[in-house]
This record gives sequence, structure tokens and C-alpha cells, in this order.
Amino acid sequence: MIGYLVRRLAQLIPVLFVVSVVLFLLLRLLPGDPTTEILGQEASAADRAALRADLGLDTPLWRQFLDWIGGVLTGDLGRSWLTDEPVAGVIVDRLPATVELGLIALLLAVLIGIPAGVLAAVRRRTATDSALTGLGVLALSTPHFYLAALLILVFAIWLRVVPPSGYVPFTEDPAGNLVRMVLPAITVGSTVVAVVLRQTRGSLLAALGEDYIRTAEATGLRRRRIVTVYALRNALVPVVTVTALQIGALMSATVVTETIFTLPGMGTLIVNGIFSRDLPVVQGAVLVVVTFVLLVNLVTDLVYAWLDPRITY
Amino acid sequence: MPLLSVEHLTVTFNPDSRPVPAVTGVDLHVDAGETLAVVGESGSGKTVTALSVLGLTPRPPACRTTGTIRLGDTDLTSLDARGWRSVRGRRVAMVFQDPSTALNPLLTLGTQIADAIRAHEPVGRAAARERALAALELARLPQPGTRLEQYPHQLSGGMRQRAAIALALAAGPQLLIADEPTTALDVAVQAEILDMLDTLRRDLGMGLILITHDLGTVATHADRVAVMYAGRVVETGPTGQVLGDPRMPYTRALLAATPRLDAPARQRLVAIGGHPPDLAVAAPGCAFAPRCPVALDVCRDERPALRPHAPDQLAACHHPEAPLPGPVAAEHDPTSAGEPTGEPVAEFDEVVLHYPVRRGLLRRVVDRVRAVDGVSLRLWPGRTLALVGESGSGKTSLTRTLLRLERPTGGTVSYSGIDVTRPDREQLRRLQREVQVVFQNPYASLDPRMTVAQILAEPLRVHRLDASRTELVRLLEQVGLDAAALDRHPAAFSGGQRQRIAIARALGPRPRLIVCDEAVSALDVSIQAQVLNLLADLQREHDLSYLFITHDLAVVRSVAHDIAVMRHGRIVEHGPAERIYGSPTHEYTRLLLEMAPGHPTQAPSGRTAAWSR
Amino acid sequence: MATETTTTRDARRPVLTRLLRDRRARFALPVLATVAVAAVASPLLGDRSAATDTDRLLTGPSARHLLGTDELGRDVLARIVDGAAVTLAVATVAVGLALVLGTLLGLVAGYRGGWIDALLMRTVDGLLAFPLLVLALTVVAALGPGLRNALIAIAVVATPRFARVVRGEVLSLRTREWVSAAHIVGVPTPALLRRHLLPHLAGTLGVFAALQASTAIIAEASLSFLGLGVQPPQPSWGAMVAAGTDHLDASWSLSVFPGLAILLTIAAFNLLADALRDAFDAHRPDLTPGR
Amino acid sequence: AVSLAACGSDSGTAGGKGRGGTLTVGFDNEPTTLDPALSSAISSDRNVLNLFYDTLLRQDRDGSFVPALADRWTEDGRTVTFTLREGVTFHDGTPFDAEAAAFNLRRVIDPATRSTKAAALKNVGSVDVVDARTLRLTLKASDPLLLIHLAHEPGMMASPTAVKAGDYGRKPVGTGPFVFDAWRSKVQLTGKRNPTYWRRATDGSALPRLEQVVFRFVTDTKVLRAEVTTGGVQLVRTLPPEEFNQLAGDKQITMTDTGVRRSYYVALNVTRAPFNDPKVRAAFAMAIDREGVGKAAAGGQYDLAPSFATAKDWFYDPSITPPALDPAGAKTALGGTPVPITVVARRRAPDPTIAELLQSQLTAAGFAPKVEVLEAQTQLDRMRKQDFDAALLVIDIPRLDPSLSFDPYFSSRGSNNWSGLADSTLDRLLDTAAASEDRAVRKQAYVEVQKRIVDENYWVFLHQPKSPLIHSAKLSGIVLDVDGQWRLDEAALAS
Ligand SMILES: Nc1ncnc2c1ncn2[C@@H]1O[C@H](COP(=O)(O)OP(=O)(O)OP(=O)(O)O)[C@@H](O)[C@H]1O
Ligand SMILES: Nc1ncnc2c1ncn2[C@@H]1O[C@H](COP(=O)(O)OP(=O)(O)OP(=O)(O)O)[C@@H](O)[C@H]1O
Ligand SMILES: [Mg+2]
Ligand SMILES: [Mg+2]
Repeated sequence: MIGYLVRRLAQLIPVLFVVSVVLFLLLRLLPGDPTTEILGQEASAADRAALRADLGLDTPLWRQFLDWIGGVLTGDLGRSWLTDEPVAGVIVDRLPATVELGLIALLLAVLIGIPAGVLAAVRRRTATDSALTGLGVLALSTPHFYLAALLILVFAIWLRVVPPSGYVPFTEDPAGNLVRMVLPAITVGSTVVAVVLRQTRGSLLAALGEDYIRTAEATGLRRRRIVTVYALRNALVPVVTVTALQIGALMSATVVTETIFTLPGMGTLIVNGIFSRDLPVVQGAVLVVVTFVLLVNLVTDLVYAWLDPRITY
Repeated sequence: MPLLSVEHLTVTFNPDSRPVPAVTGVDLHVDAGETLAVVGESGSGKTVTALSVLGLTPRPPACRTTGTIRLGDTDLTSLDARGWRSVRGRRVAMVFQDPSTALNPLLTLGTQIADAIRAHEPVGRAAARERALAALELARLPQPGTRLEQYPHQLSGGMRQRAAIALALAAGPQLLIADEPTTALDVAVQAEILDMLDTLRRDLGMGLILITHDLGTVATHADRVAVMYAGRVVETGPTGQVLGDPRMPYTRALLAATPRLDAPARQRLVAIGGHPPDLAVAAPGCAFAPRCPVALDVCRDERPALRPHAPDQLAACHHPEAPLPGPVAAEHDPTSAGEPTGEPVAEFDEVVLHYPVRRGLLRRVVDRVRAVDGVSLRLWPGRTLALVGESGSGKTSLTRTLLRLERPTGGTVSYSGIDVTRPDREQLRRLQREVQVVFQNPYASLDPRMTVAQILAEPLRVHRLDASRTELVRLLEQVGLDAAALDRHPAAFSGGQRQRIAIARALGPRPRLIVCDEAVSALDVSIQAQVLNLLADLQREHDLSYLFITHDLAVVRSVAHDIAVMRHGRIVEHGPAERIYGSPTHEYTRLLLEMAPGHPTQAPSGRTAAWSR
Repeated sequence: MATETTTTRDARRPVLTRLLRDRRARFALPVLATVAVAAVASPLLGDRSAATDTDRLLTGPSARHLLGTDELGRDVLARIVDGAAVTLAVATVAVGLALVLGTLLGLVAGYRGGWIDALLMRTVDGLLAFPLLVLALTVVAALGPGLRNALIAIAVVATPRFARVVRGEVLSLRTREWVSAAHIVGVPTPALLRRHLLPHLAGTLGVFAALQASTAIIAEASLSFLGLGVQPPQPSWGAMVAAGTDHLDASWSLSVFPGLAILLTIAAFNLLADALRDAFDAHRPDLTPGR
Repeated sequence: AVSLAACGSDSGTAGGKGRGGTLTVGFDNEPTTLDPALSSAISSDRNVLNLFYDTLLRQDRDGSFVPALADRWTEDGRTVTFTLREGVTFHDGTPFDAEAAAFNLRRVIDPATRSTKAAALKNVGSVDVVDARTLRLTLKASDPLLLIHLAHEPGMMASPTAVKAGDYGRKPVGTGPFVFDAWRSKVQLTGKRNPTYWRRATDGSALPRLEQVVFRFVTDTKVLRAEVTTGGVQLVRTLPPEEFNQLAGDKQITMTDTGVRRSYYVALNVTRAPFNDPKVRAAFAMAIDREGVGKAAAGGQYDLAPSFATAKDWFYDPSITPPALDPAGAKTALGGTPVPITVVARRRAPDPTIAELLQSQLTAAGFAPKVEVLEAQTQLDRMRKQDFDAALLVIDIPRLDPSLSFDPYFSSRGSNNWSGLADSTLDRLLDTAAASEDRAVRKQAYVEVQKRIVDENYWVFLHQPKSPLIHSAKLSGIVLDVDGQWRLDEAALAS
């Protein structure tokens, strides 16, 4: 087990290397001069050149890459070009909002998606099933930006039950925080809930068709126990996979959602970083996100072993 | 009063759209302490009959079940869901066909068995575990205490089947239905399980319905037998009587098609032509008529009813006395018996094959499986070498080295003097042409997206041989199919026909050696006989050599010139077939022969006198 | 050749008939057909969608403008019809590109194995760990906004997904006995891949492509929403919703209709994928071992 | 002016009434630094900087200078001498004296600082501390703009102790009405009342009145409007003009037109074809329906003006008119074949919409326009490289002085000479205007400048959307700089 963990962690190295190279090169392709954003549009050419030298932008690309990677390896993500803050600090500031958003979305997925999926599977081919799967498709098919706009319109502007924007750290004001996170979390969570619902329904139906379910029925077990213990547990393995895959997708959702709700999270950090050409911030933030996603994959594999005794590492 | 009586049971799938009458008008009864065997080819309705006794056929509208099923004085057909629950497990229990899928992989045996008990009795956890332990002991699972905490995947196939039986026995049923409880298992394990079921039935006074397609098993373990064909019972009666003096031509044909250990070596089997009818296509008359060698016009027009012929023996036939034509016994090819001659076609010399066991994503080798561990063997022209041995003994692995699908870890494999691991261009072409293969699974060995013509033409094109339609038709005719097959896809053929197509494909490049890896194991006996006969004919015609892998010793008897017994990656005994059967020297070989179902030495007295002669 | 085409059609017919009997497909196919017709026909309708009219801004639905006008007085219906082309391009060109590339990579990685597989898969793992939108966003930002670059970005994002799926399938397919049989008689590898593996990927790829199409449409819409997708004056549904949300209470219809168009199309692709999966699965007994 | 008068009377009578409370501001443009020496040259950052910093002198909305950290000053064309206020300390306790003031000005001038404000003080030769309360600037050349600059960012006084401590941009320390409290990026920035602020209200009561000011950073205009209407914020910087009609009916909200405008323009690249040809430029001007643009992009809440001048500006001349709208004429002038041009615009509402409309109008007038919507840096990059034909941009007006609006854009040496002009007539006129302190002379020159720009069609000035002051009706006492940036020391919230 420990050996497995070590091996899996070791494997992250080549993947992360690929990620760093791709990320770095891709960002250097961005047109536009970062010094414009920093110095303002009326700065002189000389000032801008000096700043470029300051930022190390006049050295060859490979050097810049090595400098960055070297820094990353020693735990230094560099400083923001725009605000000169340490990137690591910025990321630490921004993580809570995104993590919270993701956690609430996952919580919704588990608390709503799984029971709804079970209900749909058990009531297969009834109106309940149609309604639930229909809602699932609807949620899956609604772009986040659209949903967010509608939610703001209805709940913040018409009904005024929640504030339309703003962020308060949970640690400072839990109630205020939650009230403001409701709409973003619903937005982000909608897809995850739908995906989990559909997967739960599908794999539960598949599990219910397995031979061992027939065996359980032949021993006279109650339907309830058969569904919740015998079938659901087997069905959960693919649900876990799919949910884990959603972590990556969640990050995409937060990009849009944070932008609309103006939440200070990783999504806005990355997008604004790209738009303002604050490359050290983007590099650091994406690297953190990617590492996180990869670690989630690893944890997922460990969860399999917990769910499925056939898997040992 | 019988323990179970089934009357006019009819089960129809999709009754509203495209009805498939899987079971039609079946009557059965079982007494306490009695074993009823239900036999029949695949798809004849055995499992569906069993499921309806447990009320486990799909719910309407997917399926309609009519008729009456009485258990003691309970009319099962009138039960509601709650009523069924109290019957299942408690009064009737079932052991399903495939032990590898019948147990929940994510729950321990203890949990599953205790659940089965607690479903019927208000006992506490601890008590349920005690009872579960007792059930495991009853099923003679070694070390039952530790098993409670184990998961199914931690058990071998045989142990899994015992666990499944323990699960079925846990709540003390009056009637046990065992659906092909041993098909998936090795001969040795098969025998143990069947013996155990026998004892349990006797000791617990249960009724036992034993579903099987193996007449050998029937002979040695059943009191009475019901033969099913196309969803109907076509003959039923005491085992000795039905097997000894079958009245229905189907039963007789089945017997003639079954390879027997006690028959002369390399005896030609009598195959049943054609294949079972499609249930979805309603036809009047006897369902067996199209395949029946003695069918009359009346057979095609009018369905025969089950009529008594001897005391307790009923058969559904218009003329049960008609003699079956043809010599029952004929040597395949008497001349080729005896010692091999000439140069060997292929030779394994101290072949070793180790599979690395890789773990994790880095796929590092953590261990090795010694699948083949120093095997030396020779294949002779025009002869069949049968390779037998329990599952996992390395049979397939050995052939993979010859087929260039694996590189041997050590030793050499040569074909006609060519080192198979290092052929030059020319030699490689020869290998590709002259060594062919027929795999076990007729469904997986043909590309389902290609037409038969494409399948047959492919090897020919590769080797720039004549791939004209006439040539393809010729190949098909060799295996008893006609030109009509060319433009169809494998899905349009039965298992036996697919296996013929696979053989035709193998014959295309005019090979000298064909590897048959369990080539007939997946087939029903009737079809199996067709294929075995075909292989023998082709061998004689083309002077082919076969490397024939099987675990069925009766089959071996009908095809092999030479036998090699493999165990744990090694050959423990090999030589001409006659010698091995006559005087096996190795312990393991003797064990295999003894355990094989239908062996006369096993027959309990009074049951199967007719069969053992 | 003639026989080959007739027989492949033959082999697929059951899938098609099953599909046509599926309720979900019966919803999805007409919707997608409408999108396709709109996309193809829109150039024939001239540049109605580009005609601005500053005297008729943000009017609601009326006889003259069935779905109202937008913030520049353009006809919303005409713009939705025009926008269909973008959506269709995303669903076909971008996904098609990814399908071809991903399938190639997946085939090679899965069949060849070894270091090629390791290299490709590490890269795929890396790319897949990127949040889809962030990667697409960066690619578009780097290449410059516009339809072509959005298509490239979406293809880049989707390719590793296809590669991963195809590789998985190939790994399982290549152990099939018919593949071994072909190998034993010496069928050359390219032919083996083309004739024996590729056709079997059709079902999986069809389902996956339909799913990816829905993902791709959302991605394009999101890019357009962020302003990086299709550039004006070419209308894109995502950009229209974006513009509409700025005028949400002045003109509810402005974002609602293009939003509905996106929603319906994506739903159609999702449902089509579901229906396809079932149709192929029902067809599958031929492929799976049985007695 | 009306609103300012109202504020004055309000503060006079309200006295201690509206004291205390937290003002939450919805702000769309988060500063990157709070170091005035490094903040953007012309920016909205001053709305925030004004919380923390004072200057030596203030400029009132009418352009006149009043004392601030300096009690008085004298000028003789070559030197300016300031006498500093006594008893003022920075928020960190560092005393404000001539040393501190000199430190700040020298810091801006020092090339090593790379201050964005260095150019503003380019004529200052030396900064001398005469005594603790006296500071003297010696000039290289007379500079009519010097005092204006000193009244804004270049003259803002930061605590030398804090500056030397480092990371100053995020930990500002000034002498201003509010003490910097916290700044959470993309969320908010907080200032707390400076209890020892030197400035008093006209009635002698202590300033500032508010206990706390919170700037919340909200970029999405929909959300911003929602926040204003729901009371989440009491003051916003800008809202899209189409929101005004919605807000007008809201009793909770006050909207005052303070004369601040945004001025949209299209700069034409005269360094290459096709716009090196005056005829084509004229055709471009004839193609644009400025009213249509105003209607679509500003919901009717706009003015049309000939240039960067607004109707209230002293250099405004209504007689300057661009060519009349005449798409047909433009088409004829272009001679049949569509003229391909590239229009670059910035990705920020409503610019893309305007660009789209321009595209439609230009197409109708015989151009073949290709619009590229770009990030700000990319657009400016392209424009600096003169890799465009027409560029759509906006600036906030009025600026502190017309020279600040005109010189950078129309002088051949201007830092933002997007069009690539090398027009000696313009250069001469601009120099004349900049060198003089006589308003008549200057007005004459600037009118000529505007005439020339419009006649030559170097640029096409579009509409000027209104940028009213929008705030909760409870909020009063906002004072504006010449260019419309807020000072909140006198602001008060009614409870
Ligand atoms: N759920 C179902 N829907 C439709 N047809 C079914 C279903 N289950 C079984 N059948 C059909 O009913 C017939 C009898 O099947 P059954 O499983 O009883 O055969 P069997 O005798 O047990 O065969 P085997 O030896 O292969 O287990 C077959 O033709 C089968 O295709
Ligand atoms: N690709 C492989 N990798 C690792 N181990 C393998 C592989 N193939 C087979 N083995 C192992 O090698 C041993 C021999 O397997 P093989 O398939 O040759 O047995 P067999 O005699 O053909 O059995 P069966 O009768 O079940 O087909 C088994 O323990 C099996 O688990
Ligand atoms: Mg069965
Ligand atoms: Mg094998």
C-alpha cells in the first residue's frame, strides 16, 4: 500500500513535467505586452523595456522556464508581475472560495445525485424516473453562465432572498458566507448532480441485472436491502470514478461561475491572470489545480480499494 | 404427495411484442429426498423452469407465466411479493450456474449468508453468524471460520461453488435447485461437489433438482430424469430406464452423440444434424422433427403428447419404437493408431514461459507466474495430440508459444525445423500459413463485423492464395456449410456453425498443423459430435496434425492418438492414448480418470446399469 | 468493394432501427436535423442577421421580429439561425478533428504499447488534468479569438479524451481471439487495426462523440460568453446569451431564446448519446462471449 | 456644481448627525497598487488613493487651488516655495515635514523608482528642504501644469518610514482621512476613520464623518446594479447607461449628472493605406452614425461633442462639426470596391457592441471591415506597432487639464499617438497651448487643434455616454476632483 502510494506519486513527476512544459509554452504564446497592464497605457517605451528586463522577459525562453521550474521545485512560485505579491500567497488567498464551492457542489452531488439516481433506477420506466432523468439531462445541458444569470435574476433581483454577489470567508461569518455561496454552488453543482444521478441510475440498473442480485433474491432478502446494500455498493464504484472525473470539470465550471458571481477563487484568478497577462500567477495557479486533480485521481483509486475488496495495491 | 409439482408451466417472454415461448406446458414433480435431473441442450428452458419455481422470472409485461406450481400444499403461483419472499431461500433454494458471478463480490461470505438467514428468522447478528458457520461446514468448505470474513474473489472456483451452496442451504430449504452446479469447474472438483450434493440431499431429506446438460452426471447422480427440448419435456422417467431404454429419438441421439470414457478409443460419434429451433418462430409438429432421422410426415404436422411407455416412463414421440439408423460405433481411422512415425511436425524442447505479474501504473514486475515450466513434447504428422489438465495448468500458454503470441522464456519451439522465435521472412510466411488455430469461444473467434466471405478470404489474401468465391465455397463445403453462408455475418450462425466457419478459416491456407484450444468445450454435445467428426474427417483427408486441448477426458478418448497430461506447467505423463487409458502411471492421471463423470466405477448400484455398459 | 459497403450497412441496420424506435432519439434527431438545416440554409437567407437598426433596439417578440431584436436592433431569430452554423461546426469539425486524431493516437498507443504508449498516455494524463475551459481559454487566447481558433482549442481539449477512450477499447479488443487469429495468419498491423479494431470502435466512438459534442458546444458557448469565441458580427449562441444577460430585465427574450437553442441542442446530443449507447449495447451480444 | 452646493449646505447643517457608519462602494476597477508613485498614470485609482493620501495643495472642481498639506505657497516662474502645515503626522506616526515631502517628490523624480508620474514632474530641477516647514522646488522650465500635478497623484505624500519598509504598494500609509485597514484581492479594500485627521469641515466639526469605507470589487455590471438596488453598496463608479432608466425611478437612489463623460473615439492609422488617404478618412467619418451608436451603446444617455471637450469645458466649441452622416456619399467616394480595414476594439462592454455596430455601418458605406476584439494589452500593443487601421477606444473626461487629453494623443511625440500623426500644425498649436497660462490663448489654440483633427478626420469622435454619480439617497457629501474622482472625507450616511 505504502509502496503503491510512493509509486503513484512518483508517476506524477513525468505528468507534471509535461503539464509544466505545455503550460509554460502555451502561455508564452499569448500576444500582448504584460508591461502595458502594469505601467498603464501611457507609459513610455523606455519604462516598458526596463520593466521587461526587470521581469526577466528579455532572457531566452528556456532560461525563463528553468528559472520558473527551479523556483517551483524549491517551493517558490514566483511573484505576480502585476501586483508583485508572492504567487503562493495569492493562491492561498484564493483557494478557500474555490475549495468551498467544489465541496458544496460535491456534497450536493452526493446528497441529491445518489438518492435521486437510486430512486430513478428503482422506479424505472415510471413518471418519477422520466422526471428525474429529464431533469438530469436539463441540468447537464444548461451552460453554467446561463444558469447563473437566471439564478441571479430570479433569486437576487426579483426575490431578493440572497445577495447577488460578494464573498465573506467562512471563518469570519459562516452564515453570510453560506448565503452568498448558495447560488454559485447550485450553478457549479448542477452538472455534477446530474452526472452522478445518471451514473447512479445506470450502474444501479446494471448491478440489479447481475447474477448475484438474483442469488440474493433467491434467498428471500427484502428488496430494500438488495437495492441499498447488494446493488448500490457495486454501483458506487463507477459513480466514484465519474465523480472524480467531475473534479476536473468542476474547475471549468468555477471559472465561469466565479467570474459571474465575482468570487475570489482560483477560477477568477486564472482567467484574470490570462487576460491581464500575469503569467506567473496563471502558471502557479494552473499547476496547483492540475496537481490537485491528479491527486484526486490517486485518492479515487484508493477509494476503489476501500469500496471493492478485489482491488489491492 | 410430491414435494414439488409443476403443472402446465408455460413461460413466454415478450408476450406482447415478439413472444418467445421459453417453456411450454411443462409438468414436473420431485419428492422429498429425491434427485430429479433436468437435461437438455442450451436454450431448452431448463433455467427458466427453475426460475419460475422461485418466482424469479421477469415481471409482466416482459414475461408471462401460467400453470400451477405447488410446493407441499402451497400454491406458489398465487403468492404476492411478501409470500414469495417467505418461500425463497426458506423452502426452495437455488444454486446458480456460474459461481464466479453468483456471489456478491463486495460483501463477505459471512454477511451474505447471515443476511439469508436473517431474512427468514429473527435471530441476532451473533446467532446468524453461528448459523452461517454451520452452513459453510455443511457445504464442507475448509476452514469455515476464516471464510466468513473472506470475499468471493479470495476463493477458488470450487470453493465459491461450495459457498454458494452454503448460502442456499443456510435457511434450511426443503427443495434445492442446482443449475449446472459444476459446468464451470474442473473434473476433480465437479465430482466432489456432486457427491456432496448427494449426501446433503440424503442427510437433510431435501428434494434436489439437478440441472445439467451432461448425461454422465445424470447417470451417476439422478433418481429420475426429465429431458427438455425447445421448452418442453420430451421424455421423463427413472434414470436407468430413460438412459438404458430411451424412447424419444432425441434422447437416443443425445446418448449416441455423447463421448464416453468406456467406449472404444477414437470411436466415431453419431452427430445430430442441424441445430435447435428458434423458439420465436412457431411451428406445428414435433420440435425435433427437422433433426430427427426417423421423422415421418405426422411428426411435422402434429405435436406428439407425453405418453407412458414403461412404468413411470413417458415420452413425447409418435413412433418411439422406430430403430435409429446407422452404425453406432465406427473407428475414425484405424490405420493411424499405434506408434507415431516419421519426422515430428513440431517440437517443444524444455519450453519455459513465465508471465511477469505487473502491478500498479508503473507496471513493474513484482512476481512471475510459471505458466509453462520446462515442457518437451513432439507433434507427429497426421496425428492428434490431446493436451489435458486442470484449469490453469498452462495448456493455453504452451500453445501460445507455438503460435508466436508469446515468446518462451526458455527452451525452443520449432516447427519443421524452423525456430519459431526467430524465423526469417520466408520462414515466417510459412509459419503463418501452415500453423493455424481454432479457439474455444465460437463467439469471440470470428470478427462479428465481417461477413463470412471476408473472414475466410482474409488469410488467403494475406498469403496471395486464391480467394475467389469458388474457393471460399469449397472451403465452406468442406465443413458442411454452403455458399449461402458467405454473405452473412457470424451473428447469423449457431455456435456449432461458427466453429465450423472458424475451422474453414483455419483450413484456408492449407495448414499442416491446427491448434484446437478447447475447440468443442463450449458446444452442446449434439453439435460437439458434429465438429469432432468433422475434425477427424479433415485429418484423414489432409494428413493434418492437431494439438487438441481439452479438459474433457471423454472427448479425448474419441479423438486422441497421443495424450499429454499437464499439471502446474509440467507434463506429468504422456504417450499413446491406449496406453494412458489402459494403464495410467501417474497418480494425477489416475485421479482425473476416476473423477470423470459417467465413469462406471462411480455409478452407485442400481442407478445406471444401462449407462455403464 | 460493392459487397463491403452493402454488408457494413447490413451490419449497422439493427442499430439504426433500434435508434429510430428510441424515444430519446426521436426527440434528438429532429432537433439536430433542424440545427443542421439552419446551419446549411442560413447563408441562403442572406445577411438578415447582420442588419442593424438603431431605431428598434431590444424589442420583444413581434410579428416583424418573431423572437424580437437585440441590442443593435438585429433580428434575433435570424441570428439564432445563423448561429447554428457555429454550433454545428463545433459539433462536427472540432469533435471530428479530435475523433480522428484521438483515435489514431489511441490505436497506436493501445496496440503498440511500450514506450510509445507510456509517452502518449503521460501526455494525455497531463492534458486531461487541465480544467477543460482553462486549457481551451489559454489556447484561444494564444492563437487569438475567432471561430477557427475556438475549433482548434476545442479539438485540442477533446483529443486526449478520445485517445484515452480508444486506447482502453483497443486494450480490451486486442485480446479478442479474432484479433489473435488475424495476427497468427500474418495480417499486417495497419490492416489489422483498420479492419479488425476500427469497426468495433464505431459504437463507442459514436456515443462518445455525441457526448463530446455536447461538451464542446458548452465549451464554445462559454468561450463566446467570455468573449473569446466566435467574433462579431458572426453570431454565436453563447455570445448572444452573454449579450442577453446584460439586458436581462430590459428584454428577457434576448438571452432566453439563444439559451434555449443551446440547451436543446446540447440536450439532443446528450439524449442521442444515451440512445446510441442503448442501441449499440443491445447489439452487443454478438460481440460478447456467450454460449 | 449643483450637487456640490448641496453637499456644502448639508455638511453645514447636518453637523454630527450623519456621523459614523460604513460606506460600501461598488468598484469595478481594482487598483494593482496603492503606491501613488507607481499607480497608473491616468486612472480611477485616485478614487481609492484619495482615502489615504493628501497632497500639498488641492484643486477644487472649478479649477482653483486651495491649501492642503501646505498652508500657502509662492511661485515666481522659476521656483515654487511651500510652507507646510504644522502638526500633521502620517498614520504610522511619522511626522509630516519638509523632509518627508521632499522624500516623496524626489522619489517620483528619481529614475530608479520608475515612477509612472516622473513625466509629470519632468520640469522640476531640484527639491530642497529649506527648513522643517519650508520646501522649495526649483524648475528647469516654467510649467503651467505643475500645480495641477502636485494636487494629484504625483504630489501625494506617503510615509517615508513605510515606503522604506517595503511592500508598500499593498500597505499604504499617508496622512489622509482614512487609515488603510485591509485589502483582499478581488474582494474588498477597507479604510478606517483617521481620528487625528487635520482637516475640519466648514462648521469646524471633525472629518472624516464616516467610520469606515469599504471598496468592494465587483466587475460584472449586472451584479453591480443589483447591488446598488438591493442596498448592498451605496456608491458605484460606473454603470452602463442603459441601466439609468431603470434606476431613475428608484427613490432609494440618487443620480446626479456631474458633467463627467466617457468619450468614445475611433483613431485612424494614417501611416498606411487606406487611411493615409484623407478621402478615405472622410468616407469613414461619413459612414458612422454617431447617434445610432449612442442609442445602442448608451441607451440614449449620451452627448455628441466634437472632441474630448464636454459642453461645460472652457475649450468647448460647438461650431466644430464632423462630416454629416452619408453612407451613400461615402460609398461613392470609395469608388465601388469595398475597402478592407481592420478595426481593433477592447474586450470590455460595451466596446464590442459598438465595434459590431460600426462594422455594420461601415459595411453599408462601402468598407470591408474586419473587427478584432482584443485584450487591452494586445490592443494597445497592436496600436503601438501601428498594426491596425481603425481603433475603438474610450477615455474618461474631463481630465485635469486639456493638455493631458490632447498632447498624448495628437502630438507627434505623444505617448499615445495612435494615429501616427506627424502634423506640424498640430504640434505647433499644442505647444502654444501648453506653454501659455492665458486661458484665452489656450482656448484659441485648443479650438484650432480640435478643428484640425476633425477636418483631417484623423479621429472620429463618437458619443459621450454620461457617467453620473450614482449613490444611495442616504449618502451625501461626496466631493469631486476636476476629473470626477471622489473625495470621501466629507461624505456622510444618514441613518
Ligand atoms: N429474459 C429473457 N428474455 C427473453 N428470452 C429469454 C430470457 N431468458 C431466457 N430466454 C430464452 O428462453 C430460452 C430458454 O432459456 P434457458 O436459460 O432456460 O435455457 P437453458 O436450458 O438454461 O440453457 P443453458 O444450458 O444455456 O443454460 C432461451 O431461448 C433463451 O434465449
Ligand atoms: N497474460 C498472462 N499474464 C499473467 N499470467 C497469465 C497470463 N496468461 C495466463 N496466465 C497464468 O498462467 C497460468 C496458466 O494459464 P493457461 O491459460 O495457460 O492455463 P490453461 O491450462 O489453458 O487453463 P484453462 O483450462 O483454464 O484454459 C495460469 O495460472 C494463468 O493465470
Ligand atoms: Mg441455463
Ligand atoms: Mg486455456
